[in-house]
Amino acid sequence: MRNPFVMECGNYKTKYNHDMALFTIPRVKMRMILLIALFALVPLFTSNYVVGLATLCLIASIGAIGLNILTGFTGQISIGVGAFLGVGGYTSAILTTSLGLSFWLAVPAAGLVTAFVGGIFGIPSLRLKGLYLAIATLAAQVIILFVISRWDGLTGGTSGMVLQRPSIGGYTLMSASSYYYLCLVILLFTTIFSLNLFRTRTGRAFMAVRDQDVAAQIMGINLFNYKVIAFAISSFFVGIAGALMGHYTMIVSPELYSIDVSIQYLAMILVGGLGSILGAILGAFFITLMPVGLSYFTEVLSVFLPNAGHQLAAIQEIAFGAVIILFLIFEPGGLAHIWSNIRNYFKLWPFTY
Amino acid sequence: MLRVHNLETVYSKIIVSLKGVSLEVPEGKIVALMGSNGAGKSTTLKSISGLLKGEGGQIVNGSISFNNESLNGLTPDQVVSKGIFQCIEGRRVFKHLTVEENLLAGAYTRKDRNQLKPDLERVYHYFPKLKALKGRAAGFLSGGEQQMLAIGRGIMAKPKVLLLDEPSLGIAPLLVKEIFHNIKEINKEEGTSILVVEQNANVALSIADYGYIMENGRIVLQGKVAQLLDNDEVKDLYLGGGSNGRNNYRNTKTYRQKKRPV
Amino acid sequence: MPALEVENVSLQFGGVKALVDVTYHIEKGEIFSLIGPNGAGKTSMLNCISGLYSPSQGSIKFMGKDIINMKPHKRTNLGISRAFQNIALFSQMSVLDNLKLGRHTKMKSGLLSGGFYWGAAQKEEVAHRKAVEEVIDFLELKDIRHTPVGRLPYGLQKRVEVGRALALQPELILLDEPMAGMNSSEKQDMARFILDMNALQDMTVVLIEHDMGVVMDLSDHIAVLDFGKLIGFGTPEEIKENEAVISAYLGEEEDEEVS
Amino acid sequence: GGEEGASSTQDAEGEADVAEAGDTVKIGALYDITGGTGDVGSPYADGEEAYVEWLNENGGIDGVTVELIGEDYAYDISEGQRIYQTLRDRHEVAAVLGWGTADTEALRQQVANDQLPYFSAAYSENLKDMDESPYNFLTAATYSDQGRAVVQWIKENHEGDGDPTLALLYNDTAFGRSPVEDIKEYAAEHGVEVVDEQVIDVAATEAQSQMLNMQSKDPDYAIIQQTWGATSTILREAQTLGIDTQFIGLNWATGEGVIDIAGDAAEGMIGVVTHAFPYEDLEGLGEIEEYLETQGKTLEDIDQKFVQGWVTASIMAEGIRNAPDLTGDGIKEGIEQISDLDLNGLAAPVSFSADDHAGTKDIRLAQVKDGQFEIIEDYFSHEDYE
Amino acid sequence: MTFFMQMLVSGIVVGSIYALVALGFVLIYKASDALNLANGEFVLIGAYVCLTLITIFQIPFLLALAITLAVNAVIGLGVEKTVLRPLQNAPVISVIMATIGLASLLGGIVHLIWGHQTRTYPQIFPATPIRAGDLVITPVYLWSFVIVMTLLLLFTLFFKYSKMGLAMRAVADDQMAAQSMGISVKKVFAVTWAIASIVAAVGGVLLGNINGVNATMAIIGLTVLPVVILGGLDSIPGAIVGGFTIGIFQSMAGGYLDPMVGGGLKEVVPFILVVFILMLRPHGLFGKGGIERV
Ligand SMILES: Nc1ncnc2c1ncn2[C@@H]1O[C@H](COP(=O)(O)OP(=O)(O)OP(=O)(O)O)[C@@H](O)[C@H]1O
Ligand SMILES: Nc1ncnc2c1ncn2[C@@H]1O[C@H](COP(=O)(O)OP(=O)(O)OP(=O)(O)O)[C@@H](O)[C@H]1O
Ligand SMILES: [Mg+2]
Ligand SMILES: [Mg+2]
Repeated sequence: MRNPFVMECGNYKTKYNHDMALFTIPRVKMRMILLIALFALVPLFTSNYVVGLATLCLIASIGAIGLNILTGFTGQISIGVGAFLGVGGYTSAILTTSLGLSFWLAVPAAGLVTAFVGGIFGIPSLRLKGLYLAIATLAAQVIILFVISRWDGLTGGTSGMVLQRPSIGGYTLMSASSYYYLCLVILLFTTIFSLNLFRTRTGRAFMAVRDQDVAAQIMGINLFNYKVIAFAISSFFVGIAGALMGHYTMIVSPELYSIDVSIQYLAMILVGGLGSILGAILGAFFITLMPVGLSYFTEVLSVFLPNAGHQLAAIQEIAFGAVIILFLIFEPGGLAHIWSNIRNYFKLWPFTY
Repeated sequence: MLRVHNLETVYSKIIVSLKGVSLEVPEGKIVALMGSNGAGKSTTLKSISGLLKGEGGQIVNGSISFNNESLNGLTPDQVVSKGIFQCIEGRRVFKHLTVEENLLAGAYTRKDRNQLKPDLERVYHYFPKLKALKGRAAGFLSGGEQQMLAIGRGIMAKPKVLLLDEPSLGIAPLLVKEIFHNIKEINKEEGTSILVVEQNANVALSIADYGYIMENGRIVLQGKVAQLLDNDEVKDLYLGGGSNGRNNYRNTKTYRQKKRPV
Repeated sequence: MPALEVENVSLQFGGVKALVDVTYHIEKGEIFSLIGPNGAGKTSMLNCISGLYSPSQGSIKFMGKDIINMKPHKRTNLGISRAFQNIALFSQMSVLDNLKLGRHTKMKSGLLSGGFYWGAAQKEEVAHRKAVEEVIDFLELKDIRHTPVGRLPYGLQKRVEVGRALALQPELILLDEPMAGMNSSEKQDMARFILDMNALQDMTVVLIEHDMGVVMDLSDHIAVLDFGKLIGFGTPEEIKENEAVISAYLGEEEDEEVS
Repeated sequence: GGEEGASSTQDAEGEADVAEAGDTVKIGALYDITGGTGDVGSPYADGEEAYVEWLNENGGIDGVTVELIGEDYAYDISEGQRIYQTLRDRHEVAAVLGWGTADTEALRQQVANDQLPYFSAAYSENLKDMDESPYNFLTAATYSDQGRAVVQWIKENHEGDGDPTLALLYNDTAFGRSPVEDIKEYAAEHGVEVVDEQVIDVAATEAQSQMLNMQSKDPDYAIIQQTWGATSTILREAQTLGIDTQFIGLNWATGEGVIDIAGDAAEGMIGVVTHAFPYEDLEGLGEIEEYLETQGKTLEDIDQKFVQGWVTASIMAEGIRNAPDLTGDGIKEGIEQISDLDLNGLAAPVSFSADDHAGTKDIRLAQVKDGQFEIIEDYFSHEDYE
Repeated sequence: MTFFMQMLVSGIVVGSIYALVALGFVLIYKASDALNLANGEFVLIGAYVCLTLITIFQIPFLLALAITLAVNAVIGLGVEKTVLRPLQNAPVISVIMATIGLASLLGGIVHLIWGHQTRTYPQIFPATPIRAGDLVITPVYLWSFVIVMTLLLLFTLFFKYSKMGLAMRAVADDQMAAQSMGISVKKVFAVTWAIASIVAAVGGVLLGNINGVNATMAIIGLTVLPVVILGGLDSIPGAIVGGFTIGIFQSMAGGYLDPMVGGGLKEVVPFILVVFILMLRPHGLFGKGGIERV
């Protein structure tokens, strides 16, 4: 086998569909397969702790891809992700716990219901732009959560609902690694779907709406339809993420879906890279793992400042803010851009410059 | 005198745009800078006015000086306060400000604030259309009206050197004449030196004292206006006429892109 | 049959009359120019045709069909495309994607088929890529097909705009100052493109341009607007002689020398 | 992978070693220090940590050292989830000291699965449910029981004719709404009429419309289920509007902080006291004072919430002392053996059993007089009247 | 009727605090097209600084207030220089995200310095409510009403007639073009952030006098978002009218609707109202729309 980590420099494509393939070079394809295999092996050589964190990252990645479709690719800033995660979580909870539907049907249904709700809240996007729309999504968040916490009969009100882990033929996916695999597969699907989406007609139309909506209209793009579709498809993935999270923590309650969650997701796609699928995934990992990293860091610090335990919490907060700011200042392209720089560097290596 | 010496610039740290440009704008003169799309004309102006940085570009070599004072590394506002004002490409009027507020913004650095009123009148005199529109948000103006406004801001600034980037862009022929006529007036009346980037070589050369032609980030030709007007290549590529008069647009058979002097 | 019939169109913004009772017809397959002083209402006229503005009165028919109440994207479906005066490209996307967007209405694939990239969607992408490559060839954009358009110089961006409008293979193409900011030789190239598309694809062209050389050389008919009113209509020869047009727009001498 | 199991860690079969001197048992903790409830959360966290430090310094639990691993989750539930995973998988703790209602309820299925006994400062009646939360323990009277006791007290002490009338003031969270239905039901059964309910946000800086609404119903009493900030807002608005309703705060609405913020508007307010004030004359405060001295501090430096944290940790320690082994299950068993644990006056004695995880129903009542809560009713529960 | 009047008055006075905080948002938006989501933290810092000066350093209130405004201005300047200036050419969403980061960072610092306990101001404004017939108003609220009206007047004049005001609007419109006019974007940003922080500090001091100071006070930053949007992001009068409108609606909803739905509408009503208004006026009551010409 040729070394898959060596990059190609010149390669010529003779057919359009080669030029248009997802992974243009066989080695890249190889590398992707290796990467996936690596992820698949994680539970085999790490602890439950790592697998548990990785699961959170995978779920966040699905949601972040969803948000990036709307905000990064279609240019509609949304501060309402939190509530849409909630809609997904609650739908699945209601379907499985109250109606006894199987997890395997409930999760896609959660995606669809969230897509529907997202689509409805996307309707104002026809008239609203930029920050006005952003605040309208914030309004969506507040209103949805209000409804959830008041619709006692359906949602159990403020005390929430309990859910179960899924099972296949009597075997419950209770262990850390089984749920991890489930999330991995769904993330894989999400990734491939969105990569495809943005190299075909609908995805291009989304980006056109983002870059220049007047011109997009003249290209024959029905702004209203596409914006609503963007809200819907984005919410679909967010809803799936919400449902997966619900079954993972085995509970849904209104307080789980605060505006902090929305902000975290925004941070993910910004730190990862707006308008990049890879970026959404990298950002989700980064933002999910950052507090973990920081707490290791503070543990080290506490050796020197033994009595400062409580201060360290504040330091974490400061660090979180600082990291976001530093990213924006020094790497506005996000992690995805760093990644592509590294890749470019190796592509030409050792002939850089 | 404004002097650019051996200027080299890059965008995004890698895209080389100017490859050693030198030019001079003597005091009180009008200098025309011409060249095809992407030649680096705007980049040259932006380097002088300090706006290059905001576009992700930087000067990697060469010097810019005004009356023997170096302008390298100055911020745009410092350059303006030295008396060099650029009317940037693409109009860039302040869309939400009214026409009159746009003009006042042009006079931002001026100290003689009591002179603003008469100068406003002067702009309205040059461009009567603007007077009628003075209370309107500039974003609603037509393309040409915006262009007048952009030049009007330059007049309001009362600079020592005025850098104009394609002032005739999108302007109706009659008005082009008028604008260039006005530019000449300003030059004569106020003694303002002018560096004008222009695609419409005919008009540009009609008022200029000296001309430069740029291609691919380099000055490929320069000279007194009379010399340039005499040059066959210039006639053919920039003045729209071969040695035997004007080309008919209907008759060009081949694409001419590749025929530029490089 | 005329390709476009504009009847008694008027348009107002608050107190501003951008168009006043304008009527003219454009024949199928001709090159038609709209000229007039700045702010005369030329761009507004195109906006009425492409549906971005809705006239306060009048009707606009395309191929005999009344389109006045149609949404802009619907008009594109009928085969009207447009290049803008102020560049309105999708700046973060490559030239290729911009051109593909030009073909949006010609393509079918939707959310699901696109996302799964199933047979039909895949075939479609490839087929349309071919069509787009033809435009790329035609406008000589080969070297930059993968470059994000935001990074291109002004003139090339203008050309990509025209290309995007062209990619639709429209019946009617509206070009708003496609040659602004070009020097003489570049204008000649653009003139060639326009003539070629008109001749090879039998496209009706509506052109707004301030360079009288270009307008007079290329146009079959010319309409002249001033303060929103149609002050002249006819062949280039007729327009050149039209007193009203001369005093409002052309000026006395033909050449552009300034004294 | 993971860490080497100290003797405290569970092993796969559920068989565990018996505790020996020299062992360490790891206890996890979720604090709110910087979050929305940080004002009460941080002294509570201090109290828990202080107790553990004091315990270890005095020989631990029969020689077993307790390692308390606490993190601030800032009242952010998804952060709480992540910290819980860290405590469980990385630190492999044997029990957890938690904090808020929403997060405690959010984790209850997981702790059941992971078999980790869980104490928290949330006294929600939901957690009594042994089917849904078999590993949760309540170390003080539930909010509902607090409310029931208050209803009984009202019933007993109401002067005036007719049935006493009552309003409920709470916020729109799992915590705020937790006792509402139970109190209404209990009041209805016992001849106290609930005439009004008002929702007041935790972070509210004004509550005029709510207080005006309440005023129009003119209740004799109003039960407040809030934290200090909103409680103060309520008291101040009432003072401004000249409302003469007797306010009675449940345990989180009660404490020194209310007086600090509300000033003389707090005068006369009655509060449910689950844990002792440091200025009381109680035997149990001796140990705390002893500990504080080693830190160069006095009882003046702490507040009631510190005591609450201290007591909670001490109950956990008692459970560990009783535990047959140091696994989560072992400790659960140990806690379930606690019977009438005397907390030296710091709180009502607690008892647990395998089918009842509610440690007590007893509360005291105190009233603000001259800027200080003074006990007006010693430990009692609603059952005492029945 | 008294009930109604009292609700109305209550809405107006609460609305004046909203308006004050909303002003901070509008100022920043006018100069940089971005939302400053750290505005709440500026309010918080102002409240703490003044409190510390009064209680720990025993400085009389008015002097302490003056120092607080200065301190906040300096913080605003510092933040502008270190965080916002490098982001001068970044897209709006990045700037917004940066202010979110800033919020977290400043919040952490506040925790480090002042801890988590609620602290209270000594009595500065008279505690006895003013009574007019059956109506009652607390003096602090009355003051905030007076202050907000004064600021409205000042800022309107400033933006309309001063050179700096014009420069700010120009910068918000097109930074590059503004630079080419010789306007120093740096200076404009610096001045804007300084003024916005000062306004926030005033809000903080007033709020602190109402209910003590605690880290959760920063939430006011989020609470007033509907206010800003309702009035229109770029409109000073909009912020004021938005503040009063939301205040009154909240109060009325609290008074008349809450009893019907079981309470809790106060927090939701502003958002519902905002959605309705936006559907009718996509740029709020007084906001200017984007101008798009092709
Ligand atoms: N912001 C930018 N980033 C990257 N490259 C740029 C940028 N601006 C200009 N360039 C490149 O620099 C070169 C010179 O551009 P410049 O705008 O100076 O040309 P010009 O002569 O003014 O052309 P035109 O007549 O089209 O305005 C071009 O190749 C262009 O692609
Ligand atoms: N959306 C709008 N709102 C207000 N006024 C407008 C609007 N669009 C156009 N106008 C006004 O209508 C008039 C005609 O504008 P238009 O853009 O059609 O001119 P034009 O003929 O294209 O001029 P140019 O050659 O300068 O591009 C102008 O006075 C312009 O200010
Ligand atoms: Mg240029
Ligand atoms: Mg036009």
